[in-house]
Amino acid sequence: MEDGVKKFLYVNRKAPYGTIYALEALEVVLIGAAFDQDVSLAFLDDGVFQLTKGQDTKEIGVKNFSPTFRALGDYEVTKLYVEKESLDERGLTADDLQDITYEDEDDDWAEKPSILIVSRSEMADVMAGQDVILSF
Amino acid sequence: MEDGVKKFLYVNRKAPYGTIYALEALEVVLIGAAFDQDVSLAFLDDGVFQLTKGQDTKEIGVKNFSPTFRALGDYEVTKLYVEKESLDERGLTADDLQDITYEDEDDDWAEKPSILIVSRSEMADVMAGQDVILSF
Amino acid sequence: MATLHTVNKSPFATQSLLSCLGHAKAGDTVLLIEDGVYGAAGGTGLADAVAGLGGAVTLAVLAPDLKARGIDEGRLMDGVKTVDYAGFVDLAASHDRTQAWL
Amino acid sequence: MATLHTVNKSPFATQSLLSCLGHAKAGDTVLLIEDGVYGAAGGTGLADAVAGLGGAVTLAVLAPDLKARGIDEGRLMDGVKTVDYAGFVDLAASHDRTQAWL
Amino acid sequence: MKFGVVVSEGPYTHQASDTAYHFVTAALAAGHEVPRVFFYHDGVNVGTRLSIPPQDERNIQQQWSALAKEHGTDLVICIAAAQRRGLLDKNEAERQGKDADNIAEGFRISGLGQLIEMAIDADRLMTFGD
Amino acid sequence: MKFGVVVSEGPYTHQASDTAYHFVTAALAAGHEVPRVFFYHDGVNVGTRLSIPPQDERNIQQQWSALAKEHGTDLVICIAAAQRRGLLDKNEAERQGKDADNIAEGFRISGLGQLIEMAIDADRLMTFGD
Repeated sequence: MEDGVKKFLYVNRKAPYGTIYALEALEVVLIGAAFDQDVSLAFLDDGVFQLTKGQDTKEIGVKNFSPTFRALGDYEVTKLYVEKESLDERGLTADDLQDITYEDEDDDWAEKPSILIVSRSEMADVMAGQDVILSF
Repeated sequence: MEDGVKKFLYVNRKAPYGTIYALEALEVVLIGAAFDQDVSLAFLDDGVFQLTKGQDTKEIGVKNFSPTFRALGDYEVTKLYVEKESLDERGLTADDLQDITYEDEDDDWAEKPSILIVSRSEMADVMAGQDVILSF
Repeated sequence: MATLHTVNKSPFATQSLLSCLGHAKAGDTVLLIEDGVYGAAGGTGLADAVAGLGGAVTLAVLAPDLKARGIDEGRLMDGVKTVDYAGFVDLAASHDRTQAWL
Repeated sequence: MATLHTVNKSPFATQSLLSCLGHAKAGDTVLLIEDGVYGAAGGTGLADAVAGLGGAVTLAVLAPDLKARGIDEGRLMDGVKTVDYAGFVDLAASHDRTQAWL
Repeated sequence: MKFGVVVSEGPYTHQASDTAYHFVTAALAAGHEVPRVFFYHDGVNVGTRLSIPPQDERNIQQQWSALAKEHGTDLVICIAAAQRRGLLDKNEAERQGKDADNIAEGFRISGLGQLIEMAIDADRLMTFGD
Repeated sequence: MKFGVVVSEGPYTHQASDTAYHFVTAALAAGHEVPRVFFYHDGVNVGTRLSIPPQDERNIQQQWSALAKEHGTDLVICIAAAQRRGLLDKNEAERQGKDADNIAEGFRISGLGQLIEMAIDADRLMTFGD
């Protein structure tokens, strides 16, 4: 922790819509972005389902919050770690996920991907490098 | 279904105390006993943990409802089907469960065991023979 | 005398689908709803286990829950039927009893 | 820089314990609480998977939750530590961070 | 055909009460009867009139209250489950010395016997939970 | 050492709020500080004063209210989570045109920023949920 900035990791392990945890986690991330901490999001186990493309919730009558992930860059939330083994086990590839990008202010506002596909062992390293872990 | 009597099965698949489902299922069974239906209980998966001996909840500050299972005979609830495969997978045997008995009014009030250990396939037959299945 | 089983949990998170399939009988239907719909997709480690019971037990999935989660119907395992809420009602009416695997 | 992991679900019902063990690092402690305590008993199909990680990761279990569920301490796998609520607090204080596997 | 319906999880947190609502709506549209819905466990929380969901989300309590009004469906909240969780009607609040109540229009609080009666009376029993 | 605590499931239904309570009690007994407990998701339901658990069960709300009174712990209920689920204080009820409120003594309703502040301020963050 440097200069009072803590490393925050939001851990998402649950599928969207069946329960509210994914949506209410995102609400914390959006509020938390105002606090100038070092923020990362982790998606593993069923949490990877939160990021799939083409979600259409009209018929279940529940709000589709998946577009909000694409807005995270505007809140300077730019590190979304997604576990490769979790994708594999679920028959998913990176192509099944939404394109989520941010504009890098340190690189002439170049558009860069926010999603970082990592191995389980790299995910364990990401987790072990945090000051605060919020679990949903 | 004969003479308006339905076969009711209460299905218990969850462990006690971590969640309230086991306790609130038992509350339904006790009320339901007054309705003169043909009642059975099924314990499978983590539901078999509800019946273990020696539960002592003092330190977690939650009410120990396991003695209530032994009172079910007084409510004429005498068929508690317990799945053998579920016990095996959890390293349990019938000896790890409470003694639950009833007095058989059709056999000179002889004391008989209420717990019937059945195989998975027999449990499937029990389920398939019901009119109403209440899941907890 | 067939049963309509409903499963509403992801098979990657809980054991409910496996337990349900272990107790379903020939002629029964297993309907995947809510987070249960993830169990209907092919190409996963689970697909084999589910397919292994094929034939005798019909597998169905609630389409509104599939769409909500962005699962294309083309990804479903062979033989999985899709229904809408009206079809869910029809299944409940056409089976003799319903069992929810909560 | 070690982590205290908490797992509160039965390993027979959900994948939380397996996922936790797959992410725990040498020096970490995994504390089983609530329905998670069922994961600490020996003689089950799971015991091997848990024991396989032994050594590098310490496994601990909350004794009040064990007693509530009627699990005799004699049934615990070798090497599992028992703690009470005060011991839980000590573990949280002596590790650098806590991660709940909900 | 006559359906009995049990809702055993709370609103918003679990999808159960939504799925139950869509099922009941479809059953009624198909000409079936749904004389009663029984709210148990956290399902009792569906019946609070104090919820204020965001404008862009469905109002689950109001959906059920409107359905009861239109179709005469009896929405029963289990009293034992409700007392633990803080769901009260006016009578119960007075009887228990509580200074407020929170039950919504179209819902009523009653005992578990109503669940058993519903299961006896119905051709099919549906359970929506967690 | 300073602990921050999150409770994310409702009372009675899940053991989470009980475990959190025992943890906080033990932490305070060991001389640690617990300045704040944040109630999120269904955890907000811990803070209703309308619950009436059976005589032979613990009263979870009263346990927390007593703890707050004795130790000055700040019990914060998330406003967004509370609105969905029907937890209100007097001010919010008036502002929203609701005719009743149900929050218990010792609890207050505030925003998610209080969770982030707690996490920044605490040496360790504990989460009790489902």
